Amino acid sequence: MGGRPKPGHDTEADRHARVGLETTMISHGLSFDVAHMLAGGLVLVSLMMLYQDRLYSLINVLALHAVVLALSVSWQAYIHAEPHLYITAAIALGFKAIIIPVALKRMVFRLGIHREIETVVSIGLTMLAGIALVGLSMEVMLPVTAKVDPVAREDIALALSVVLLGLLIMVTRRNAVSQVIGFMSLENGINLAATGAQGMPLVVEISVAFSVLIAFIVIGIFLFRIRERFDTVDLGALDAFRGERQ
Amino acid sequence: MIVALLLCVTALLALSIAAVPLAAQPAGRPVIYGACLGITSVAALLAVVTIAARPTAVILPLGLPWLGAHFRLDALAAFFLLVVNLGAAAASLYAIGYARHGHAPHRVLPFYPAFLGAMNLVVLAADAYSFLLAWEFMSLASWALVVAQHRDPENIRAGFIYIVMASFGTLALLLGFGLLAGADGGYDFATMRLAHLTPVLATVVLVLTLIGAGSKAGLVPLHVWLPLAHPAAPSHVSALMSGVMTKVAVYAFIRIVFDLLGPPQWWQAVVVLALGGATAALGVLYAILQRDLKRLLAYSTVENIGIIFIGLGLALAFQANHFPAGAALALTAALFHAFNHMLFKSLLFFGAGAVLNATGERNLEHLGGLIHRMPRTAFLFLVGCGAIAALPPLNGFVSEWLTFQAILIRPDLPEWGLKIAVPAAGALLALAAALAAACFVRAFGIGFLGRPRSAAAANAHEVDRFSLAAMGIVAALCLLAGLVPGAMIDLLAPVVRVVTGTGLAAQLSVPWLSIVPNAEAHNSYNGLLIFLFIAAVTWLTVLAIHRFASQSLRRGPAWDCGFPDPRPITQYTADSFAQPIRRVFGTVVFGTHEVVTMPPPGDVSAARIRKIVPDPIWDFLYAPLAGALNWTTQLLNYLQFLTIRRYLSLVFIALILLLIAVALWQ
Amino acid sequence: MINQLLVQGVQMLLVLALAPLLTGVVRKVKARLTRRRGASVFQPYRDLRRLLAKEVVLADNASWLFRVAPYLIFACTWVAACLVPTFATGLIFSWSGDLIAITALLGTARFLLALAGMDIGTSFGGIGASREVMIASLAEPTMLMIAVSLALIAGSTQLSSIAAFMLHFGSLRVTLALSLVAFIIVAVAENSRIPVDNPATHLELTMVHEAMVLEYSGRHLAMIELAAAVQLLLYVSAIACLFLPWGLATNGAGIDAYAIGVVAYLAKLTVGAVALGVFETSVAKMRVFRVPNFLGAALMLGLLGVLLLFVSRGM
Amino acid sequence: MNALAILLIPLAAAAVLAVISDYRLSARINVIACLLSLLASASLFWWRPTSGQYLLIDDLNVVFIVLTNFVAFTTSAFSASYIAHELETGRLTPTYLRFYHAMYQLMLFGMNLALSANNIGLMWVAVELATLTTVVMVGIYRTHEAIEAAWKYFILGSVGIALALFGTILVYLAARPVMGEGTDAMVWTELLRHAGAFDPSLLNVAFIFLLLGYGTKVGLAPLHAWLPDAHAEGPTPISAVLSGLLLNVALYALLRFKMLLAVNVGAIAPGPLMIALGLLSVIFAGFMLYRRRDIKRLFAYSSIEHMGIIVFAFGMAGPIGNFAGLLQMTMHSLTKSAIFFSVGHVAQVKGTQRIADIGGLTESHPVLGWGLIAGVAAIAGLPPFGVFQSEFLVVSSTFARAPVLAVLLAFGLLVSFGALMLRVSAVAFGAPRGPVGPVEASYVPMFAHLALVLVAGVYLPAPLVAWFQHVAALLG
Repeated sequence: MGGRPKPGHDTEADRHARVGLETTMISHGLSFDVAHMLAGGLVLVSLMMLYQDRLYSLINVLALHAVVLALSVSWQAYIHAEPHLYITAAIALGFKAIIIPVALKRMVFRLGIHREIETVVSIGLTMLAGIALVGLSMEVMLPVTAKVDPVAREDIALALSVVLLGLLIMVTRRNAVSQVIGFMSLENGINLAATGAQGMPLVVEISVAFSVLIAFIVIGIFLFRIRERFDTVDLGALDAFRGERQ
Repeated sequence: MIVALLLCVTALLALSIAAVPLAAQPAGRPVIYGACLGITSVAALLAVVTIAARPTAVILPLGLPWLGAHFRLDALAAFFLLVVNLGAAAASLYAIGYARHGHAPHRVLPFYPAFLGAMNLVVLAADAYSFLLAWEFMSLASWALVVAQHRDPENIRAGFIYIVMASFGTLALLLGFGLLAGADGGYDFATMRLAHLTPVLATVVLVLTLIGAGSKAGLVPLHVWLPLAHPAAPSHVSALMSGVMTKVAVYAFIRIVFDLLGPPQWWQAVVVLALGGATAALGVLYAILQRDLKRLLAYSTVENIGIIFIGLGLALAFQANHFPAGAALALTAALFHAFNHMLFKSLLFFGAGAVLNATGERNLEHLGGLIHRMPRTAFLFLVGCGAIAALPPLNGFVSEWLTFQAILIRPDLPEWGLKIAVPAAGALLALAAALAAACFVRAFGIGFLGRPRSAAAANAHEVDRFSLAAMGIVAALCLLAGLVPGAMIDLLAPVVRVVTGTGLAAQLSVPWLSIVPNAEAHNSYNGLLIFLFIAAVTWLTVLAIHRFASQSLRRGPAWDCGFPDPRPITQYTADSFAQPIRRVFGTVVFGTHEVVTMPPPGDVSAARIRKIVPDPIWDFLYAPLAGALNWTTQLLNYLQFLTIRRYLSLVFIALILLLIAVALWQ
Repeated sequence: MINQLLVQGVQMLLVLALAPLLTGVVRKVKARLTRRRGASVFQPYRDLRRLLAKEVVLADNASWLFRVAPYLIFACTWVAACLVPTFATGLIFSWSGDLIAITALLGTARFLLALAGMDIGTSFGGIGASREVMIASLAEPTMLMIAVSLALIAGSTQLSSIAAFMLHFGSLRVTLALSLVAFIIVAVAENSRIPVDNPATHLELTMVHEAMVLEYSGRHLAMIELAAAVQLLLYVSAIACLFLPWGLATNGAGIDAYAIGVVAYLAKLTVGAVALGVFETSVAKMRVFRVPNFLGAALMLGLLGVLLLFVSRGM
Repeated sequence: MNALAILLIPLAAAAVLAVISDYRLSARINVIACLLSLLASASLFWWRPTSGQYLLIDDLNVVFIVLTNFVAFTTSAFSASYIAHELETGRLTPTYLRFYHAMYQLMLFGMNLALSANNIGLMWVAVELATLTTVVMVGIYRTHEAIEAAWKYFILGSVGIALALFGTILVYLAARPVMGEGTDAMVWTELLRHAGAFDPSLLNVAFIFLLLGYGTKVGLAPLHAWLPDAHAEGPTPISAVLSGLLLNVALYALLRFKMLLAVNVGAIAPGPLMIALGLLSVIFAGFMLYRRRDIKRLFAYSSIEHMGIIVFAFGMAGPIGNFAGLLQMTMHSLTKSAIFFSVGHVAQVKGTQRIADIGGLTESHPVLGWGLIAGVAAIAGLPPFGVFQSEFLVVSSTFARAPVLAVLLAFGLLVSFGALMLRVSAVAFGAPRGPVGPVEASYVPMFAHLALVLVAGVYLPAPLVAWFQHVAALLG
C-alpha cells in the first residue's frame, strides 16, 4: 500500500494552488497551535528522558513519549484528513507506548539489571547539551524550510531536535536498555517528521519497518543469550570481546 | 619492425604462462631459457637494425579504452631494446646451465619471461598508461623473482622493501604523467610533447621523475632497496636487475626529461649532477665495505648509475645552454656507459653466480684461491673487473673517458651553479673511478687469489659450459667495445640525434680506428692501438727474455719475509683489505669507527676489535619514517577497540559538525 | 711520416735505456748526500742483468696471473711512457692516448701489481696491495684533476698539444703552480718514494711497493724493477714536458732541433733526479695514515685549480 | 517482467529454502536461484521494462544489478563448498544452514529491490531489509565475537538507517512545494525532473543526513566501525557479499542523491564532502591495516580504503572521475570477493584467521597461496589488474586539477599498499605454519573473478566502456 492517491489533484498548477490554499488555511488557528504544542511536548519529553537516572522511570517517560507521538500523529491525520496515519498512531500507542515498555521492564527485572543508569557525563551537562542541540536544530531547520508550510516547518525543526536528543541519550548512557530507549525516541522523532511532512507516502510502511527494527533490537537483547554469556547488558561487558582480542 | 618486436613480447608472455606447467618437468628449464634466448636474440637483432631506421608506431585497442595502447619505436627505444635484449639473451644462455642448480624452478620460470617481456614493453610503450602498466608489471615480476628463495626471511624483507619503493616510484611517475597530461587526460606521449609547462611545473615533473626513475635505478638516497633485492634473486636474475632493469629506469628518465619535458632549466642540471656525483661516490664507498660479493656488485651498480647520471646531468646543462654538440657528447658518454655497464655487470654477476654454485658462498671471507679451481671463470671475472675499474683497453675506460671529455668540452658555462657543479662532478667521477679500481682489486684478490679460506672454496669446481659460454661472449663484447669504440659511437649517433638534434661526427672514418669526439680539441683515444702495443710489447718481452735470459723456474714455499705460515688465516681478509680506505673515507662519510677492547694486563682473554659501519642514509631517512609510521598506527589503533557507544559518539559528532557547517554556510 | 716513426722509435728506446740510469742517479745522489760513496749510477743495469739471468723461485700456490703480471705491468708502463713526449712533440702514436689514458694505463699496471701481490696469499702481499690501492684511490683523482686543469688551459688532453701550447703560449698561472705541486706529490706517491714509501726498505711495517713484490724473483722481479724505473722516468719527463717544455723539438723540425731537444731532456732528467734525491734525503718517511692527508692536500690543490679555471672562464 | 523476476526469484527461493532441511539440496537450490536471477538481470541489457512508480531500470542501476547478481551467484557457488566444511567442523548445524540459505536469498532480494527501486522510501526499506538479513548472518556463529560484531553492526546500522530516513523525508519536504503531495514526490524519475526547482538549502541538509546515513553502510570513516568486525566474524561468503555488494548498494543510493544535488544549481556541491570523507577513509584505513592480526579484518579495512577511493573518485566527478569510480567499484567487488573466497578456504584449512598462525601458503597450498597473492596484488593496484587502471585514472586526473588531494590520495594508497604487501608476504612465504592438510575447495569462483579483473586491466570491451561513459555522464 502506498501514499493514498487523492482525487482531483491532477496537474502541477492545481497542486500548487492546493498547497498554497492549505498553507493559508492552516497556518493560523487552532490546528497549528495544537500541532505545534504536541511537537513541542515531544521535545520536552525527550529532555525529560535526558533528566532521568532510574531505568524504570526512564521507561515510563519513554511510554509517555510514545503517547505524545501518537497524539501528534493522530492530530496530523485529523487535520490533513489522512486516515492511514491513524495506523501509525495506533502502532505508536500500542507497540511503543505499551508493549515495548512492558517488555523492557520485564527484561530489566528478569536480567536483574541494576536500576541506576550510569551516565557518561553528568545529567546537568547532558541537559545543557540537549538545549544546545535544540537550538542547533532550530538554527539549521527554520531558515531552510521557508518554502514549506508552517506546520511541517515547526514539526521538522522539532523532529530534528528530538532525533538529536535521542542520539544524545544513546551516546551518553552506558547501558543497553537506555540506549534502546534513546534509539526509540530518535525513531519517534523521525516518525514525527514523516507524519509532519504531509502527504508523504509509505509513512505507515516505514513506521512498521521501524517497529520491526526495534522489536529486533529488544528481542536481540534477549536472544543473543546475553543473560547466558554476560551477566549484564551493559555494552561495556561486550567490550571484553571487541574486535581483536589482544 | 615494431610489430615483430611486439610479437616477441607476446611470445615471452605466452612463454611465462606455458612455464607454469613446464616448470614441473626437468626438461622445462632448458626449454624455457632456450626459448627466451632465441626470442631475445631475435629482438636484439631487430633492435640493432632499427636504430638507424625511421620511427614506427602502432596503436593497439588495449589499455585505456578511449586512448588505446600506443607503441613507438624510435632510435632511443631501439637502443635500449638492444641493451635489454642483449643482456636478457646473455642471462638466458647463462641460466640454461646455471638454473640446473637452482631449486624451486616453479618460482622462477614463470616470472622470468614475463620480466623480460615487461622490460621490453616499458621501452616500447608510448603512452602513460601502457608505460606505467609495463613499468609496474616489471616491478611485480622482478619482485616475484626476488622472493623466489622464500624460506630466507631476509629475502622476504628485501622483496618487501623493494616492492614498496617500486610502488612509491610508480606513484611519483604517475603524478608526473598526470601533470604532463593535464586535466583532460592527454596520456599519449605525442600529446605530452606538445604540452608546455611553466618552469616551476617542469621542475616538479623533473623531481617526480628523479624519484620515480631514480628509485628504480638506485639513485642515492633512493637506493636502499637495491643492495638488498638484487643479491636476493638468483644470479642470472640479479644480472638482469642490475645490468638491464636499471637501464630501463635510465631510459625512463631520458624519455621523460629529455623527450617529453621540453627545454630544461640550468638548475635542473645542477640537481641531476649533484645527485649523480653523490650516487657515484657513495655507491662505490658502500661497495668497497661489503663482504657479500653480490651485494658488493649491487652497490657498484649504484655507483655506475651515478656515473650515467653525471653524463645525463652534463647533457641537461648543455641543453639548457643551447649547446647541442656538448649535449650530444655527454649523452653519448652516458648511453655508452649504460651499454658498457650492462655488459660488465652481467659478466660479474654471472661470475658471482658461478662462485655461488661452485662454493655455495657469497661471503668473500670464505672464498679465496678460486683461480686454481676455476681458472676460466677467474679469467673472465678478471676481465669484468678490469672493465668496471675503467682500465684501458677495455670498454669501461672509454665511456668514462668520454664523460671526462664532456666535462672538458665547455668550461665557459655562464651559470655560477654549473661552474661549481660540473668540476665537482668531475672530481667525484675521478674519485669513483679510482675507488672502483680499489674495490675490484679487493673483490678479485680476496675472492679468487691467495689461499682458500674455507673448505667449500678449496673444493670448488669449474662451472658448466653454458655459463662459461655466456660469460665468454659478454667478456668478448667488453673487449670489443673497448677496442673499436668508434663503431659504438656511430651506432649511438641517431639515438643522440633523437634527443639533442645533433650527433657526434662519424668516428669509424677516423684513421686507425681511433675516436675524436671533440673535433676542435683533437683529444683522441685509440683502444685498438694501445691494445696492440701492450700485446706486442708483452709478447716481445716474453720472447726476448725466454730466448736470451734464463727461463728456468723452481717451485718452493712462499718466502713471506722468511716467516711462511701455511694457515690461510694469516692472509689479509676482505675487511682488513678495506681497512685503510674505511679509515680514510668511511670515518668522514659514514662515521665508521672501531671499538677495541683490550683485556687488562694479566687477563688471558682475547682482545677484540669491532668495526662499526653505520648507514647514515638509512638511519636518518628511513628509520625515522618507519618510526613515524609505527607511531601513527599505534596511535590510530585505539580506534579499533572502542565501545559501541563511543563509535556512536563518532557518528554523532560527525553529524553535529556537518550540521553546524551547514548552519554557518547558509 | 718516416721521420715521425723514427722519432717515436728512438724515444721508445731512449725511455727504456735511460730509466735505470735515472734510478741509479737518484740513488747516487742520495748516497752522496748521506756521506756514502754509493754504488755506481749504472748499478741498476747490473742488477737487472743479474736478475734476468737468475732462475725464478715461484711460490707453490702461485697462479698464472702471478707469472703473467710482470710482463703486462712492464708493457703497460712502457706503452704509457711512450706516449709522453721526451725530447720532441708530435709523436706519431701520441694521439692513441692522452693524459687521461696514460693515467689509466699506469692504473692498469697498478691494478695488476696489486693483484699479483695478493696472489700468493701472504700477509705482506695483502698489506702492500691494500695500502697501494688506498694511495692510488687518492693519487689517481688528483692526476685526473691535473689533467683536467691542464686540458682547460691548453684546450686539449693530448700531451703533445699541451706541450706545444706551453711552449708557445705558456704563461705563469696560479692553476699551473697548483697543478705542478699536486703533480709532484702524486709523482712521489706513485713512485713509492719517501715520504710516502721507502723503496730501499724491507722494514715490514713501512713497506708498500716492496711488500707487494716480496714474492717475486728472477726475471719477474727484473721486469717489475724495470717497470718501476720506467714509471719514475715517465713522471719526470711528464713534469718536464708539461711544466718546463723548453727545448722540446716540435714536429718536423730539423735534426739540430732534435739534438737540442735531447740535450735539454737529459738536462731536465738530471735536474729532476737530483731534486728528487735531495727531497728524499731531506724529509722523513711518514706514517701510513698520514699519507692520505698528504695526498688529500694534493687532490684539493688539483680541484682548486680546476675550480679556479671554471670560475674564471666567461667572466 | 524480468525486473520483477530478479525480485520474485529470490523471494520465492527464500520461501522454499526456509522449509528444506537437507543442506546439500538447499545449497544447490541456492546456486540455481542465484543463477536464475543472474540470467534475469542479464536479460535487462536487452529487454528493459518501462519505469513505473516503484520500479526503475536505467543505465545506472543495470550495472549495479548485474554485478550484484553475478557476485551473488559466484558467492553462492563458493558457499556451497564452504558450508560443507563448516558442518564438518560443527560450527554450523543444518537448522542454521536452512536459516542461512533463506537469509541469503532474502538479502539478495533486498539488494535487488534497493537497486531497482524507483521510490526513495521503498529503496530505504529495501536497504534496511538487506541490512537486517546480513546482521542475522553475521551473528550466525553465535560466538562472543560474532554476537558482538552483529550487535555493533546492528546498532550502528540502525542509527545510520534512521539518519538516512530523516534525509529522505527532508528530500520529500524539499520536493513537495514543487511537486505537491503524493507518491510522485518520492519517485526518482519525477524528482530528477524537477530537482532544479527544489529549495537548495533544504537539499543540503538532506544530503548531510543521507551522506552520514548511507555512508555508514558504505563504511566511510569515521562511520566504519561496524565493518571490520562484521567482515571478520561472519561466515566468509557473507564477508564476500558484504564487501562486494552491500557496500555498493549503499553507495548506489548515495549516488542517486548526488545526481539530485548535481541537477540543482543552488545546492552545495556534494563533491567536497565526498572527497573529504573519501580521503579520510583511505588514509585512516591505510594506517589501520598495519596492526591487524586477523586476516579477514585486514581485508575488511582494505574494503574501507577502496570505498574511500571510490567515493573520492565520484566526488572528483567529471567524465574521468566518474568513469574511474565505476570501474574501481566493479573491480573492487570482483577482486575483494575473490580474495575472501581464497581467505575463506585458507582459514578453514588452517583452522584460524590469525595472520601470525598462517604461513608459507605458496608452499603448502600453492593454488590458494598464489591465488591470494594475485588477489592482493590486484587489490593493491598492481598491474596488469583492473584496479590499476582506475587508480591510475583517479590519481593522474586529480593531480592536474587538485595536486594536494592527489598527493594525499597517493600517500594513502602507498601506506595501504605497504601494509597489504607486508601481510601477504608473511602469509604466503616462509616456512609453512599451521596445518598443511589438503583442502577441498572450489577454485572456480576465485579464478573466474581474477580472470575478469585481469582482462579488465588490459582490455575493456568497447560496449562496456561506452556504457560506463554514458553512466559517468549521467552522474555529471
